Amino acid sequence: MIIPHPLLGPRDSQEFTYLGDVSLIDRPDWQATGAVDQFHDYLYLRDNPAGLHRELWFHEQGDRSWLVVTRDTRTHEITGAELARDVARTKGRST
Amino acid sequence: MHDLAALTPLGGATAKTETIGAVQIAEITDRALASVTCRAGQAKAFATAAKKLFGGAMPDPGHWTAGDPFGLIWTGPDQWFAEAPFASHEDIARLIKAGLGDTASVTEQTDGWVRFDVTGATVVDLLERLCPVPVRRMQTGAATRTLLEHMGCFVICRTTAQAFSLIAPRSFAGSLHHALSAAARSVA
Amino acid sequence: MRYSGFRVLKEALTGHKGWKPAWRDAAPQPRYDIVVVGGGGHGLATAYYLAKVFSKSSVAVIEKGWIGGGNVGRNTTIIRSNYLLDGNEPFYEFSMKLWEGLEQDFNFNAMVSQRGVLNLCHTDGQRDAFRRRANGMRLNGVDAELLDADGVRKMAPFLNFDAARFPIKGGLLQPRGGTVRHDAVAWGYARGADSRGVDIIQNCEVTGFKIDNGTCLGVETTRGFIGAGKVGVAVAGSSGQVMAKAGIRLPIESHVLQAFVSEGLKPIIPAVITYGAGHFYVSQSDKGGLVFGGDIDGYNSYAQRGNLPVVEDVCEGGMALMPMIGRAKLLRMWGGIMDMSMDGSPIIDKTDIAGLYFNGGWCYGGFKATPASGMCFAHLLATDAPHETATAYRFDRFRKGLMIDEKGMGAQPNLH
Amino acid sequence: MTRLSGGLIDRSQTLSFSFDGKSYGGHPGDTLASALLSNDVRLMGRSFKYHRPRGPLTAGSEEPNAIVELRNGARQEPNARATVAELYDGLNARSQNSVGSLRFDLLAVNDLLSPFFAAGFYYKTFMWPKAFWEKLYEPMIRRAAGLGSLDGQPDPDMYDKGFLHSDLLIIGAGPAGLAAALTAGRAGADVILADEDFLLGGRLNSETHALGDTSGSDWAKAALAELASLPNVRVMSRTTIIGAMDHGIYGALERVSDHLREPAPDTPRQTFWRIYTTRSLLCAGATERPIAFENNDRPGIMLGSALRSYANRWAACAAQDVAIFTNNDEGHRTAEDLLTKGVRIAAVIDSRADAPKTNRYEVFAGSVVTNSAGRLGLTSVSVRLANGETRKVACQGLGVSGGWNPNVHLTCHQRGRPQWNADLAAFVPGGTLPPGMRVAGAAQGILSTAGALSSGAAAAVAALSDLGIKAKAITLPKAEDTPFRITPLFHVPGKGRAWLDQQNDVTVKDVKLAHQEGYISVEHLKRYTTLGMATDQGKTSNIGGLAVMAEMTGKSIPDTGTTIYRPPYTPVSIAAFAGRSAGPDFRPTRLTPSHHWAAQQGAVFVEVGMWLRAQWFPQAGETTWRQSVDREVLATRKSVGICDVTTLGKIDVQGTDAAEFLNRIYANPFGKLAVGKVRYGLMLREDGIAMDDGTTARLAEDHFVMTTTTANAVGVYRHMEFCRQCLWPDMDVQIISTTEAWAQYSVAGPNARKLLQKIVDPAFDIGNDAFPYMGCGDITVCGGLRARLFRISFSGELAFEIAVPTRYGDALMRRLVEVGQEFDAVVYGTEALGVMRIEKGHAAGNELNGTTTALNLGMGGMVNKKKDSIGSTLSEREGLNRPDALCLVGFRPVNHADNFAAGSHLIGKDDVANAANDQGYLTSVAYSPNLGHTIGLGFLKNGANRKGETLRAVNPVQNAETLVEVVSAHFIDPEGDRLRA
Repeated sequence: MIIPHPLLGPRDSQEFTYLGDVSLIDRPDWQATGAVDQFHDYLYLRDNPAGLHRELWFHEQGDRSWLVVTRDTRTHEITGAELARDVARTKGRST
Repeated sequence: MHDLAALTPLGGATAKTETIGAVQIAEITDRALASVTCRAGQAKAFATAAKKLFGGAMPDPGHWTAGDPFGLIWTGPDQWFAEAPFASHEDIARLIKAGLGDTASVTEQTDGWVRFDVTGATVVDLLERLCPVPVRRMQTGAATRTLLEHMGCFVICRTTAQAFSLIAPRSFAGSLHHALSAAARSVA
Repeated sequence: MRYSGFRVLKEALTGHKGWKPAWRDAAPQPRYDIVVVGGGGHGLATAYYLAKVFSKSSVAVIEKGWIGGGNVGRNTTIIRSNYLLDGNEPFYEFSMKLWEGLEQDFNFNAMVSQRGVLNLCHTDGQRDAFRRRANGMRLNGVDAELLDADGVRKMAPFLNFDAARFPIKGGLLQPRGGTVRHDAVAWGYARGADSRGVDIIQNCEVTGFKIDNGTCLGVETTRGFIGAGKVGVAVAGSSGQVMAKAGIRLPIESHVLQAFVSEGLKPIIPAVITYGAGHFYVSQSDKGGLVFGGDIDGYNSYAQRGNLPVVEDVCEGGMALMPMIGRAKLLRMWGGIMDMSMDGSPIIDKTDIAGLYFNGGWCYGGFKATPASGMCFAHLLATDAPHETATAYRFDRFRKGLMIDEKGMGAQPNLH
Repeated sequence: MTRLSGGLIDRSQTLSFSFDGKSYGGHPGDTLASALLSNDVRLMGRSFKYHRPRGPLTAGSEEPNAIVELRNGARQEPNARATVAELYDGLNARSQNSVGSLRFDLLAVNDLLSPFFAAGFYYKTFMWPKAFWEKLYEPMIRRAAGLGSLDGQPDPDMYDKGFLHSDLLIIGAGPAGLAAALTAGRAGADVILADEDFLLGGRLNSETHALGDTSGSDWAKAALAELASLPNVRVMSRTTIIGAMDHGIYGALERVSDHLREPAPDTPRQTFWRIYTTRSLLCAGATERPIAFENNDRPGIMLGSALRSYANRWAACAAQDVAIFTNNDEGHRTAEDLLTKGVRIAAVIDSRADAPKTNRYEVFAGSVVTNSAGRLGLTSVSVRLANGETRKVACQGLGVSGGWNPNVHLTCHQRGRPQWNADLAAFVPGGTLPPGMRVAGAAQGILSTAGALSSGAAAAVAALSDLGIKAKAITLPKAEDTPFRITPLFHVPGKGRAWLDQQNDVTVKDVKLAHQEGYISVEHLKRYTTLGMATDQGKTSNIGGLAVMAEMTGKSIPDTGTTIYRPPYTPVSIAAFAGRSAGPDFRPTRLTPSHHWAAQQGAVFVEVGMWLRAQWFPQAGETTWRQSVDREVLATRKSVGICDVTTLGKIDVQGTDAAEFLNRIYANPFGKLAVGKVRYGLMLREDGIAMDDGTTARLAEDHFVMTTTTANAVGVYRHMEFCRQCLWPDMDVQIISTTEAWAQYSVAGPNARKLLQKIVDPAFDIGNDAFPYMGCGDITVCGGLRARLFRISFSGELAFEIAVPTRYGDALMRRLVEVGQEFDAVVYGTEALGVMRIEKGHAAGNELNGTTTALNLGMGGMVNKKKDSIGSTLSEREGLNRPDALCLVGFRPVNHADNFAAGSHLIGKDDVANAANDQGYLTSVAYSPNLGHTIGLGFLKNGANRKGETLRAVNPVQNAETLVEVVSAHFIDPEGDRLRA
């Protein structure tokens, strides 16, 4: 596969390490009530869609960026890639 | 002055150079290296300080720039490697940190890496057998890290289709050299 | 109609006119006591045991395509019960015992071949881990042997002992492990279930579940509504999709696992052999092909196909371990969709919806588990209690911190 | 000699080769098959099940019958297709799968017993007695099955890999591909033109049509000459595009040296290319298909197109008298070509009532071939004429033309489904093609030469316009443009066996039986009968099988099903996929700074991940590893020892939020760690399981250096980047690995300080007050070399780790050894390191096994609950906090003379050894030369409260069992006085 790196253009996916669903960015608040249940759902449950999937790839053999790639799990077609750090900010994770 | 003798990444007292067919593979040991990372919220101050210290703007993603004494290589978002002559800049990290202050985090990298300069008529044929980046299309000034025979490795185009630098973690020196020379023989 | 050597002889002499369809192509009835969703190995085995062991007379298997078209026909045919953890080992040994009597039981030659499974180790740490595993197997009454390098050399002299990047230090051998003709397992269970009255309904895809205040009353399908007392879902690879129709999220990701077969060769590899320093395992089919595989591609996929990096990685492992196979040619490659669970172990459990039961999350373990999975799922469906060897395969083990993590990789499915 | 006139072979040279021990002559340009045919050899192999005599059916890579073993010894290649094996001087080939000789194959008895070997017979028998399967039936079946054999020696050849990038990849260099390449090449695009053949031109080299005023092959030659002159075009012959993978990546196998006796020195046998292309154009042509009839598999019976190829390209013919059996006009083209070459045409049997008439040869219109005769080769065929009577036609060759199947294979590699074209009676590309792919020429179902040329040029223009490159179609020569007429006929009804899959011996009867038994879907049909599963991947058999099944079900062929194809297009040697990463080069090797020195000392090395580390240093007189390791341990604890610990991961952590960042990724707090101090840190995964541990030193308020275990260095760094970029994107923290920048050595033992004082420059006080336990700082050594000193200890001794720039690591090691002589300093390896950490009770890889919590490790108290940290919350789950949770404790043999092994399980003294009574297991075991007995670490249920208890360490797999006592994990210096000395 080829990952369209937002800074470096098309790159062989072999340069990357895959993690999984972008929801892994949404780490719950440790002080929230029912935090254990929230962490359980966060860490263990997946939508696992057959279709568009936003997922985390690490450019381990490249520039060490974490990317959020949008890919169709039925065809492997990739329709977008963003820096995960920017996605995290839009998800309100700025400290 | 201390009295310890240095060893090259390949384990020799002096840098190794060999010619196979139309390519020359040279172990380069006379460059000092440090990583420079712009700190959070310091972009402006860093740019100013860096321009003053390095005499130019930091290179864009996928590129490197030559300079005297500092060459700069983009290595990641907000992160670069700075290279300079080892003889004059053995303590490169301190020198750069002094110039950039709190606008950047600086880490000595000189001995973390092995560098081979590969030059000659068939250098592209050689690299085409080793790494997935489009070396044939790389122009002078291009620099990127990729995977080469299971080794993470910077591929730096010094002269289009003529001269490349390969920089990999130092402990891989022997295996990287083996890969380069084997590929060189295969395209010779 | 019973299969036997005599029958083959008789039919041969009478132009094979007497053979009947191995199973009926049944049409759906309005209602069954138990509907098993998924005509793969696990679903068919479940139906077979429901009929045979639990005497259920009103059972249907519904399959969106043709039976046996999923992972039961897309795997590398290995059976073994060399597991480390107590949550797994008794279950897989139960499965192994069922394999050992399976062909006579369902009167179909699935070519169960107990030629041995040899896992190689290449470091002292691996050897210690194998010793722990082997002893765990023994304590569970399972056969296991620890081989040193010479023992491995005796068994497989063609391995790379002399010029290896990672030297072979020994191996864990399970003599009773081996291979099975995978398609025959689906066909044998289908034929056995059919002959005991189970309706096998092909080309019948589930489009939804009829759920009435927390109780499942049946399934909506492309061939109409089918009422059911109980619905058991065993649709490896599609688990997430099917259960989503019941509003259930699973601790599962779907990943593609590639497998490969070479051109036919005269016998050269005796047992199943797995490399401990790379991703490569291999056995030789009775037809002569080297059947081999390695790691999953590592990204979520429903595409039933993979990419070159894994093909190359697997062949690199092969050439590191047994460079004699270099000139054998890879003939076919294919991909199967694995339910990769969050701890690498499966789930056989009730759901929060009454009357809806789930069987999935088999990761790579699905084929070898087929008989026990069928028996245990049948047990759960028939008695509402888990089979004694499957008590740990619960949904809530993650919430409770009772993971069954053989590889110790944690909640990252593509590492199991 | 049946060598005809003309052909594209070089008659000026004769190449000698041997087949089954007999030597023959051929010419450059020949394939093994064409050379054998020109030597009147038609019998080249035996079929898989019935061991029927077989000769070539085709002249290409779709060949099911003529497969042989090529070369001898370690280079022996099984299942090589004689039809594509390029002839070279000294080629040595042998037939396969016969017992006895090829002519008198003992297993041919199977053919007589064929009624018993119907499809799937083995599923119905061989079940009794149960034990006989492995002992009798299976070995019997395995011996009979299989085709060629491997020699069993390592493949001696070398294989390359490579990566190419193009705008347009053109697959196939026939008329369509060449027209496309010229069009795109002249437009200046980066073009790769690949073809599996060694002579490019495709059917242009096998047909007699003229292109303009030249022959097809001359036109192809001229086109290739121009392409070779274009710098932006790469022409790759002997290169098969084997697969269309995701996002425009294609796999290509280049057979660099297979046409040579053996590869030249340092050059590969084959190169496997990964081609990245924005557009691709499939011009792979079409494959002719046979018509099944009784005994249609005899040597001499070939595809009509193959007869033409052999005659026109290779000047070879299977026979003097040839008959033709066709359902379309191609058969007549074959007859004409052979006539011109002086071959006698016995008859053309055309199944169509409206067959073309001619007086140049006899035509039986509306007739079919019903049977054939000839034991080892065709002697005659039986023909049922239109009027119903049967006639015998004597012939040694029969050319069968059943129509063309476009080579749609690559269009299916991403699961696109071909569509039925009634005019061609064949499947053509359809559904969704791989992104960026177009199809032209015969592969698209355009069967005329003119159509191929124009569709190729047009497709190239269209592909380039996608990329914004303006291209103009080349001006095309005038070429053959006859419409294709066919009346479908897939098999001639009859009583006997009519072959569909010739290699796997699948007949029309087998398909009918599969239908009768309910194996109706294509997938069931293939799997039950093995139709299309042979080395030719069903290229000549799949459609025939489908057609028969369609008859049975009364459905149309497309309604009965399609088969989609998977990579590889043709089989690929496993070695080619591996490239150079084989044998000792499987993975790169990482060397430590002291490696060269250690090698000089005769150290024994051990693989640790990709690293090679010194395991121990044998000295003169030591005969066992234990002697060396015991010496290293004792000397270290007695005086001082040195160990290269460079492989531990080192991560530089900087930034104003660095301390807070560490607080969040470590379970224990780091905020208050003073500058110049080091702290042990335990890192958890989010699920509360221990991920890694190590020490982290604070070099400045905003600067830390962290160490990780060797094994987890990469994973921990990845995890930290995830936390930094994805969880807390605006923290001011920067990290970078610095593992290899520093050579780091542990100096441990009562005299560690004394030894170091010999090299540390006087300006630096490393006394206990100035440099206490867990202190760190920048120093200089040996007269001014920059160094870092950490007072940390893995061994439990007074110990330091000293780091210098890696290039000086070798010299520093030599210096330490030199100045250490006065203290009898030793250098120790990983074994001694392991012994000492077990003596001290430190957890390592065997304990951090991915399933253990802080609680299990006896560090539950370290998980600080006053702050957020990865893994803290989920570590609270009940299952991870059971009262009987496993706990790391120490073990020693009750009888000190006894031994036990890691991996033993723990069973109550009087309990039966079974899973139910399993109390835990031993993780790390070593002989302690200091204590004089074996010691071990292990996990024991509720272990913390069971000190002093006696248990059995059982090791049934090695028939061993030892009484052990539960003790503290800290066997040596539990109070830690030595550390602080």
